Amino acid sequence: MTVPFIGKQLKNRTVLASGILGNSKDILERVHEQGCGLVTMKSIGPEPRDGHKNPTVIDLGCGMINAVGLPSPGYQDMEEEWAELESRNFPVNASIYGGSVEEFQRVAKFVSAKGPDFIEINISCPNSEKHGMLFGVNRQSAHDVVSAVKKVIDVPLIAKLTPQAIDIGDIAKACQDAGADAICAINTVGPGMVIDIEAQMPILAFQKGGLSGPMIKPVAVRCVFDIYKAVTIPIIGLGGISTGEDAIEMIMAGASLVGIGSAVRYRGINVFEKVAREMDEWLLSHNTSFKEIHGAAHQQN
Amino acid sequence: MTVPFIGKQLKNRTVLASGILGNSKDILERVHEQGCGLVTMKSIGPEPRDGHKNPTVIDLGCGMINAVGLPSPGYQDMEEEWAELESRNFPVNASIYGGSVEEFQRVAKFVSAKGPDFIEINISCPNSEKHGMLFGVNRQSAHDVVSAVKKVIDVPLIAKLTPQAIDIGDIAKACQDAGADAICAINTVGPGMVIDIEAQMPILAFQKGGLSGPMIKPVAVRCVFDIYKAVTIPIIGLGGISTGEDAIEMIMAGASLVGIGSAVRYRGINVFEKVAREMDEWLLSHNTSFKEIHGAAHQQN
Amino acid sequence: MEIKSQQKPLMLRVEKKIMESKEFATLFFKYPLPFIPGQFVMVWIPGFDEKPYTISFHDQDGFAITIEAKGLFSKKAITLDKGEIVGIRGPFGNGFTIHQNKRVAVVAGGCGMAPLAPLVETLDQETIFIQGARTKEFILFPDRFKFEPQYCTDDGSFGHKGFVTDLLKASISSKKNIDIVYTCGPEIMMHKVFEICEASKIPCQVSLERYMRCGFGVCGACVCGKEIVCKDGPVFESQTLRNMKDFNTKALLKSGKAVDLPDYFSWRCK
Amino acid sequence: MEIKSQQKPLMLRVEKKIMESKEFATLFFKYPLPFIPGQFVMVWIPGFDEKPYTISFHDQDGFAITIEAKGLFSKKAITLDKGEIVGIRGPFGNGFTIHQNKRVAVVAGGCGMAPLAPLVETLDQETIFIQGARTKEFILFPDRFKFEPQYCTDDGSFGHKGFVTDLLKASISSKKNIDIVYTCGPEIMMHKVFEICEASKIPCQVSLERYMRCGFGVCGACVCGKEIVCKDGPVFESQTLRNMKDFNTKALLKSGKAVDLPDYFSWRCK
Ligand SMILES: Cc1cc2nc3c(=O)[nH]c(=O)nc-3n(C[C@H](O)[C@H](O)[C@H](O)COP(=O)(O)OP(=O)(O)OC[C@H]3O[C@@H](n4cnc5c(N)ncnc54)[C@H](O)[C@@H]3O)c2cc1C
Ligand SMILES: Cc1cc2nc3c(=O)[nH]c(=O)nc-3n(C[C@H](O)[C@H](O)[C@H](O)COP(=O)(O)OP(=O)(O)OC[C@H]3O[C@@H](n4cnc5c(N)ncnc54)[C@H](O)[C@@H]3O)c2cc1C
Ligand SMILES: Cc1cc2nc3c(=O)[nH]c(=O)nc-3n(C[C@H](O)[C@H](O)[C@H](O)COP(=O)(O)O)c2cc1C
Ligand SMILES: Cc1cc2nc3c(=O)[nH]c(=O)nc-3n(C[C@H](O)[C@H](O)[C@H](O)COP(=O)(O)O)c2cc1C
Ligand code: FES
Ligand code: FES
Repeated sequence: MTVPFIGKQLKNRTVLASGILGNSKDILERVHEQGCGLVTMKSIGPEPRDGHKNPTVIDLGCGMINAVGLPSPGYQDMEEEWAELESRNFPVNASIYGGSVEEFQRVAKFVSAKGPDFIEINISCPNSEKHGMLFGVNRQSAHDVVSAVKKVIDVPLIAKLTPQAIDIGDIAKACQDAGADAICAINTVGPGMVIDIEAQMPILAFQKGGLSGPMIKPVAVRCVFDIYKAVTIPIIGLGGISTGEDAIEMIMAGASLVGIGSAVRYRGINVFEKVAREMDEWLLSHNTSFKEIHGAAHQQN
Repeated sequence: MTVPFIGKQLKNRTVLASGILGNSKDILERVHEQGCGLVTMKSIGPEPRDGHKNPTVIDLGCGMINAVGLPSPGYQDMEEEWAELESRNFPVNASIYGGSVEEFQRVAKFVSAKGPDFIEINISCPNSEKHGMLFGVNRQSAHDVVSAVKKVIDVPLIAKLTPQAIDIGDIAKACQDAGADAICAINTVGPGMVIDIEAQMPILAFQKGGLSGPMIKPVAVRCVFDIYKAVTIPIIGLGGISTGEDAIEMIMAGASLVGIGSAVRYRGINVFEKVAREMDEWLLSHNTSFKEIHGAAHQQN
Repeated sequence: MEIKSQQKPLMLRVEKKIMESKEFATLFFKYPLPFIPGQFVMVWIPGFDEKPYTISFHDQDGFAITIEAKGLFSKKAITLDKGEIVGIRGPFGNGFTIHQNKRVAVVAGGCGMAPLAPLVETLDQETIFIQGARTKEFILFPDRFKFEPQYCTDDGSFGHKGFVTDLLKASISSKKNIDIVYTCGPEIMMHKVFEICEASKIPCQVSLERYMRCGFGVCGACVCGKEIVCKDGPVFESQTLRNMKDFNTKALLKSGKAVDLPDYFSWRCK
Repeated sequence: MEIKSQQKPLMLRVEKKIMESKEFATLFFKYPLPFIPGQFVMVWIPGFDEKPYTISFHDQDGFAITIEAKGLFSKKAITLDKGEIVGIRGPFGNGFTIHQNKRVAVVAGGCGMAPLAPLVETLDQETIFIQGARTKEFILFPDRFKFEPQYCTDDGSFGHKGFVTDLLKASISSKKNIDIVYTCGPEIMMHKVFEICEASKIPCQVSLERYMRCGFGVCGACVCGKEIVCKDGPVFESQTLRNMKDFNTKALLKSGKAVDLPDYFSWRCK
């Protein structure tokens, strides 16, 4: 009944996306209790950072736009949270970011010693001036950061990619070659901008922000499809998933696990158990299994 | 009351997006009659091409996905249409594409002799194997194709860009430096993919397709904002515009004209006169003018 | 802004198939589709292609399409069996404008019977109902209607030997006061019907066919003169037809090239 | 899937401003917002910042917020004049659960009067209504209610000199049968109120404050123990408060760092 994922057992295929709620052990635990198979922490950075001024997150109806700006206490200033997490009874994925290969490596090494189940490197965030995204659009830099981090950690490494890459399959392959154990795709789309015409200015304080939620699902599905073609390591498919049917679609594109972020807004914090149950019901009513439908959309090619 | 645009006078600021309806002189004329300031022809290619099999265009509610696949009679096989267009009483923008700089040049030269008011080069189409998009994601190739085309045509040149470029402002600048007279942005977003989970396969026959309509507006606004910062030539802002307020938002981002494509579905073929009227009403009720709000979202920076 | 409901293909199983003849099949689906006679749906055979078909039968619980095997797609479609899955988008387009209490003539040629059948079923008044087919075997829906049609076949194997237009002309000259004519069939036939109506000043509604992609008036594949067949049509009235210079003359190929109608149909039917 | 309506900021002009004291202002807006007492809105001053404020007044045509000038944002906010434009998102969160026919006590401290005012206005029954402020000048909404509050001030400039909790304790020991207590004010005060209620087994509802970003339960900025203040709260009941280990102890800074409450408030108020 459990789901194996790089040597660990998860209670189902749903994953909490990084940056959604994951701000403390207590809330991660609650998300787990509400049916989530694997919870991801808010991305942890090399320095304390407040993130951007508000407005930082705006609902657009078909999805949302955000430029939270990678707030983080900084990896060195989270001792209490690490201490609390030590006694956890659920698997945790620690997301990290940095502004250089050296920073990624420094944060990763420190975090790895704190014993998360996985480390996810966010090489895909569009919402800060220098962090992350550049690594995710270039095959060489993606390779460099993954292999540098891989050397210093002793938990599995997940590389989180951006849809802004011209050939995301190629980037994923570079990550796999550099030692990544899984791919997580996608981070937010865009960036986009929403201008308020009465105020005559962008609504987000950072002006631009990443798009998420239902409207980005087609981009996410295409990215997972491309990545599945390019790599053999498992994929966490993420972007616009709100229902069991969305999750099935992502699995047919090639995902092994399905991440959920914005849908917490649309269906509540128990969206995880809802999606997991809807997936099960769909498989049952179609008399099929994960194994049979995994990557099924590739068959006719 | 008319709007000047690179030496021509348009009856208002609305533009028909390429690939929407523009398949014949008759229908272009009707779109003009229904309130469109500048009509763009469906992109014309170097060879006859049928485009992809159906399904090619699917409505997703917040927008649509398409992979029509650049069908074209080929530039040499349109004599009747050119002949009909000669007697037109409205301005026409001829969109063209090619698979190489040489092809772009060959098509452009031929088309220029037919006397369209503008030539738009589609260096941004995601829906064919080799045409277009690659030119639009690389500053050097964008520069090369624009300067090659510019040499052989005697009407103003508009470069149509893709949001997939990592730095669209930089690409726009390269086009301006190479002699482009205006920028049109954006082409479709993604590509995306929609898998039907009952059929277990992508719905579009070409599997992937470009996203358009309301859901891409934030990406389009951000691109126009970036381009406005980078260039001095006028911008046709395009992507997700359905209402006068959307058009005003695009103008505040920096657009001089506003393109409309998918909204023909949502508001009918007379969406052009509706949007033009709504823009006028908004300006009037806010006691302001195009000139005052043009690029206004940049002010606070 | 009136954004329409999601229009991804609705995946439906074939509920029943009736072979009307060896080249015609009717596929039934169980789904309560909104509907006006004359509207069509886009039919997707996954992994194959997608084409427009008129709704030939409709009730509260379901609907059907009737397909004539002509080319690649339609030949495949008539082999679909009960339980097989197809994707349906729509219904699209404007249907017939139905006038109760008027004296109506309905003129169907071949598979053109498909859109006219649900129309005939809505009529209560006495109706002139003319149906033509290649041979007796290809006559669609015998016994379906409360009105007995006047038949004609190309070979005289059933009813009058000759054209539907012969019967229409005869009706017009014998019985006076036809208020409106509805027709669907080969475009050349519809054009003749239209000319006859014009000569007698009778309003006419015809249902046109063009190659289609989107089905909702965006891509331009189906334009016919200034009209968008999928959106403004497929049913057009006399007033529009008078100004539609491509009616019975030109159509766009898949590439967008405008060709003479015979070339278009030889492309389509080869 | 229940996607909520678009929640971009609604741009509204300040309709009226009342300076309640030199550090408190109430801004009125004309817009029929749906509303339950205790809910809040995110208030955007374009080009500046966006912060959560409770709705302090509500009727069919409009609503108001009452702001205490503390830091950068609130000092700016009270300078807004009639006609100036702000963006409003919401209302968000769960408000108070209102029990008619129960014996109610309402305990407000300082600006904590804001969410309680519309609550008091919904009550018909006799109510114990305790309001505390720094000095007489800072007493909010005198003469607004049909119940006369019992006042207390830190300096004794008006009413009782001392704390609202003194008055609450007195009420509980003199008059029996308080069925429910509603409170809002400094967290340390609310915690004391909660302890008093627990000791007397009286259910209690408190309205909490944390730094907020999204306002709708996604970003995690406002988490307090296992609760999401913007979504599960801002009003919480005794049962939840008992298990909420961060109540009156910890809060997250903008960076997400969890700190002791005095550090959080000194960050906020410096
Ligand atoms: C609104 C509307 C309603 C309709 N309703 C009905 C209906 O109720 N019943 C019905 O039977 N039909 C109906 N049709 C027609 C239907 O959509 C199909 O056109 C018809 O079934 C024939 O399709 P086909 O693919 O089988 O054959 P064809 O259209 O003939 O196409 C296949 C043939 O065309 C040739 N071909 C394909 N692509 C190319 C190319 N690029 N260049 C050159 N040749 C090519 C191939 O050689 C092949 O043999 C309707 C059409 C419209 C527009
Ligand atoms: C649900 C809810 C309802 C509320 N309702 C009301 C209400 O009705 N009325 C009301 O008055 N308030 C209300 N508040 C509080 C309100 O949202 C503001 O917190 C309050 O107005 C103070 O904001 P400020 O920016 O003015 O001051 P502060 O929060 O004190 O912030 C500004 C100060 O903090 C410091 N600061 C800012 N950023 C940082 C940083 N990164 N690191 C260190 N220091 C920093 C600055 O030095 C500055 O002086 C409510 C809050 C919530 C959560
Ligand atoms: C408010 C918000 C904050 C986010 N913060 C992070 C982050 O810190 N690190 C990260 O890797 N992704 C972050 N993301 C991206 C999400 O993890 C996810 O990739 C994206 O939202 C797409 O998934 P969704 O459509 O299910 O929301 C954030 C997204 C949102 C909406
Ligand atoms: C069905 C369809 C076909 C298109 N074909 C073309 C094309 O041939 N050439 C081109 O430059 N853009 C093409 N586009 C892109 C549009 O011109 C436009 O850039 C895009 O749809 C975004 O605008 P919108 O959101 O208003 O639709 C096409 C778009 C659609 C939906
Ligand atoms: S089929 Fe696309 S416009 Fe008619
Ligand atoms: S403010 Fe974002 S979760 Fe509460």
